[in-house]
Amino acid sequence: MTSPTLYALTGAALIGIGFYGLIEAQHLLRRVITFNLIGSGLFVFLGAVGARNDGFDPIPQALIITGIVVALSASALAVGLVVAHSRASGRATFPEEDEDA
Amino acid sequence: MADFATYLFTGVGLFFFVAGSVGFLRFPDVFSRLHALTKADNLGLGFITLGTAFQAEAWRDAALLALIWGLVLLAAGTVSQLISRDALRERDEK
Amino acid sequence: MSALAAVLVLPLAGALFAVALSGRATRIVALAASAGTLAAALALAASVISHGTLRLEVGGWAPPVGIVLEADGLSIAMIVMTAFVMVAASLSACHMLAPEAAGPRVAFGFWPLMLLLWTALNAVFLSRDLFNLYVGIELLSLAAIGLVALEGKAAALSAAIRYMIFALAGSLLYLAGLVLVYAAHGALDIGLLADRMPAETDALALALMTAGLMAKTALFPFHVWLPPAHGGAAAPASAMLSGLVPKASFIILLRLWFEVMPDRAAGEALTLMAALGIAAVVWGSVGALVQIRMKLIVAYSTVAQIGYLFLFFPLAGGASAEQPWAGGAWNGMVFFAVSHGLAKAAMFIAVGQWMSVRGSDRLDEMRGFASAMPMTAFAFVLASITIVGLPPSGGFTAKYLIMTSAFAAGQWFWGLVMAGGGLLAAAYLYRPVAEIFARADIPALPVPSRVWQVVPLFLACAAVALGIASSAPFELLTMGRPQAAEDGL
Amino acid sequence: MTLIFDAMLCALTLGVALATVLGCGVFRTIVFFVVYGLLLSVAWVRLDAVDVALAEAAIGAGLTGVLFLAAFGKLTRIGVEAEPSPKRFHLPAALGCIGLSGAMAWAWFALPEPHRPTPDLSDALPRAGVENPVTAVLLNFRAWDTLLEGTVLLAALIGLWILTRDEDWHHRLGRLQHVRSGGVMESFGRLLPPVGTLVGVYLIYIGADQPGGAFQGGTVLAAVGLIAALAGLLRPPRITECSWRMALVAGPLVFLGAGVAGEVFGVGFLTLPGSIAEGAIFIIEVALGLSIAVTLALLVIGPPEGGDSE
Repeated sequence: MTSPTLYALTGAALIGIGFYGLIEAQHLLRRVITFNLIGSGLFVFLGAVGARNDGFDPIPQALIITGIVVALSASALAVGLVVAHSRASGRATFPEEDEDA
Repeated sequence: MADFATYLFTGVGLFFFVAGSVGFLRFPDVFSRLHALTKADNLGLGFITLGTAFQAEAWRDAALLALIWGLVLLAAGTVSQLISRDALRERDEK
Repeated sequence: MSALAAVLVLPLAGALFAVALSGRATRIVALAASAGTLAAALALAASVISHGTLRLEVGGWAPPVGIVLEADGLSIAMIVMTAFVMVAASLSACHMLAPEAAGPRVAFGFWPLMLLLWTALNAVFLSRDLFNLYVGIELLSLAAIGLVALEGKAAALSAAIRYMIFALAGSLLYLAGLVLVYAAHGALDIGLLADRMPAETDALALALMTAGLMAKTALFPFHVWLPPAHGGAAAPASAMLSGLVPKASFIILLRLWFEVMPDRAAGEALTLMAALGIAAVVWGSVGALVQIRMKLIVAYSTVAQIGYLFLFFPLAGGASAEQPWAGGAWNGMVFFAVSHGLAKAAMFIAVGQWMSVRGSDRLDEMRGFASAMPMTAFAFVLASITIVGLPPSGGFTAKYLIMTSAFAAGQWFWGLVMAGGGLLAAAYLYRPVAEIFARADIPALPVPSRVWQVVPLFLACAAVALGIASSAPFELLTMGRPQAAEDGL
Repeated sequence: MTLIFDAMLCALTLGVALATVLGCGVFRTIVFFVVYGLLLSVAWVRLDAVDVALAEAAIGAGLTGVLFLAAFGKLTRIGVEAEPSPKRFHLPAALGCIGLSGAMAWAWFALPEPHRPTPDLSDALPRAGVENPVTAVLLNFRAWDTLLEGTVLLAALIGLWILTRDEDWHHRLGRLQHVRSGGVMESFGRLLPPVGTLVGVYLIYIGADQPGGAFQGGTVLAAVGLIAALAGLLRPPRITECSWRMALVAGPLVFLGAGVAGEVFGVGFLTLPGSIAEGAIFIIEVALGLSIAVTLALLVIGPPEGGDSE
């Protein structure tokens, strides 16, 4: 086993852990956090892909940096939505039964 | 020689980290835990920084390490102060 | 500046200036950017028609180093449709979301979000790089979520959260597939990937990306977020969200299946997608039948119409030899997407105009609509004709093409679904149209001037005109059409 | 030896990730998430991706963590009920997720051998105008991605501002902080900004040749701004103030301007000819770094919330 393999497997496991958290989570803030877990798991996998070759491949690194910034943007908007929604409705859990509200 | 110094100082630093962590886990209340964390861990970090500095190729790198240690000290001091103030207020309110 | 760069630069520059400026200046800049982008879109279409597919290597770097943008028939059709809908939405926002009526928050936020949405749409339609497409749809989702939340009420906020969760989960699945593609082939460019050495992981990558894009397109069973989000937003925003946004992820899906990995298209997968499409048609139509609010009826109709788009997958290239035009199903699908975009936007704007007058979009409050605002009401009816698929509308041409391919290929089942879906659409649109034309004694209302009423009418007429004058668009669609669309998957 | 270190790091990361997902209480989840981000940035160094490690530590762990903590504080102030506690183990979900992880793991071993062809950048890099290949990819080869990425940040900020209640629209962003004058926080806020600004500017400046760049440096500057605001030295702006909004769009505008200039001078959209690439990238990076700093800081501060002292 080489270290890129180790990190790739870690990344794969993180994706599963994150999706489990996403399904399980009731608190909306926790859901936003699990999105970040899944995203970073994917990035670790991609990073391992970049480290797999002997030559230095900067493209995955650039993609990951872009991805991290995009993830932060999405998290910031999501967190803002959660706070605004909680203020309007008084709860921070997922609204299940207001389809037509 | 430099390698030996690195091993020595890093080892001492690790010892302080272990001591700090034990204190964090064993001490009874917020204040003593903070005490263990800030004192022992900052000292430990200092030793590790010192040990790493022996591996530095230029004075500039060693100076950067020292700067990092200083910043950590500053942050740790401020944060522990804030935490203990908050804890004190909570205790008084009870 | 070349038209290809201009359709990206103009809306983006407009958005940036709209953020920096304030008050009237914002609106003037935004409208100028809209007009400019419309002109650029038409110029781009003209130059593609005369010169064929246009290609731009951004920064002068050829792939795999750089990113390629390409304008083919499909992207031109989408870009021109987007330009029409966007201009109509921004014109109707001028009076529906004016600062006096909607407050400074909405008046400030709408313009940058709208222009960013436009930038993202054009970027997605043109891009040939899988990661660039990812950044594009993220920008699209964030701008779209902002437009949903613009309404500001608790219901709109919870709709926005629901939308966000689906959109983010979809993006992550797409990203997972993209990572596998890069891992296996070391390239992200669609053109390079088309010539790749097939790898074992391709099927998994395609499945992950398809699932993610389905969630973003709101295909059944990932549709639950769509009706509250589209039905709850302000009308000009709904027009963009319903008419345009689902098309972007659908276009990526087309590029994946027809250009990147046509070799991986298993018959079962195609049938599964079409089956989900049928479920969406049924579910959306029934949903539209039971709603009592106009905007929700129109939003559920979008769920059903997205279903049709997926029926096309098993039909692609069906018996192309007997077709008057090669790749009939492909052309029909693009026609369908375009005419749905125009008609759906017209419907939302028409309902929104009545709502801003009457204060409600409940079905029983629709009475008197036709006598108060005849042009707007007529626009709604024309748009309904396209959605149902009656001749001579664009919707009819689209369904005719797809059904002919289905029967020619002996896959008559899908054709029957199309016909049945048309009946369902007629059923759920009958009630609103009947209410709109019902006589009612309502007090005289401050109706917006006829100039504004022309806006939805123009869109609806464009959707119908697509069916009457369909030969020029047909030629356009043959530009750069993937081989797989003619041969079938 | 290093493999053992990697294995320990991976195990620790996975353990903390599990604790993030399964732990009770949102506050704990956030703390675990920050720890997780820090562990990941060590992993990035091990994967020979120092640029990413910097970005992960600054953005992934640091700023995202602050964002969550700030949101948690706001939720507590609003007084939403605590998280509903029943946490049953959900077997079908768990099996599905294990399947997903398994599929990704299988894919890793099923990747084509011999190793995939790495895109050959050796021809392009000497013409990129910068030494650091990651910066070359970000600001030259894939500049269109990066321009869109800056736009994504802006879209998130506009979307966040949209969430303001109408009555708060003219207030200052965020909620007013009260710090004891002469207290520890205030002196920290006075001590740190000079050093922090230096570090941020250095990171932006060095990005052309070594790990660093507009995103990492911008994040450090944003953090400096946030600490100064926490210490009461800087007051958050209002949305209606034009000058701040100019700062937000300056970076993307300069970037876009460079792209259009290429088009006007006939070399093509977003093309930076080799002779001027170095200078152009430097200017773009500085402008972008400043805009990113302002945008990130305002993203964390959040929309205006009224506040009593206005």
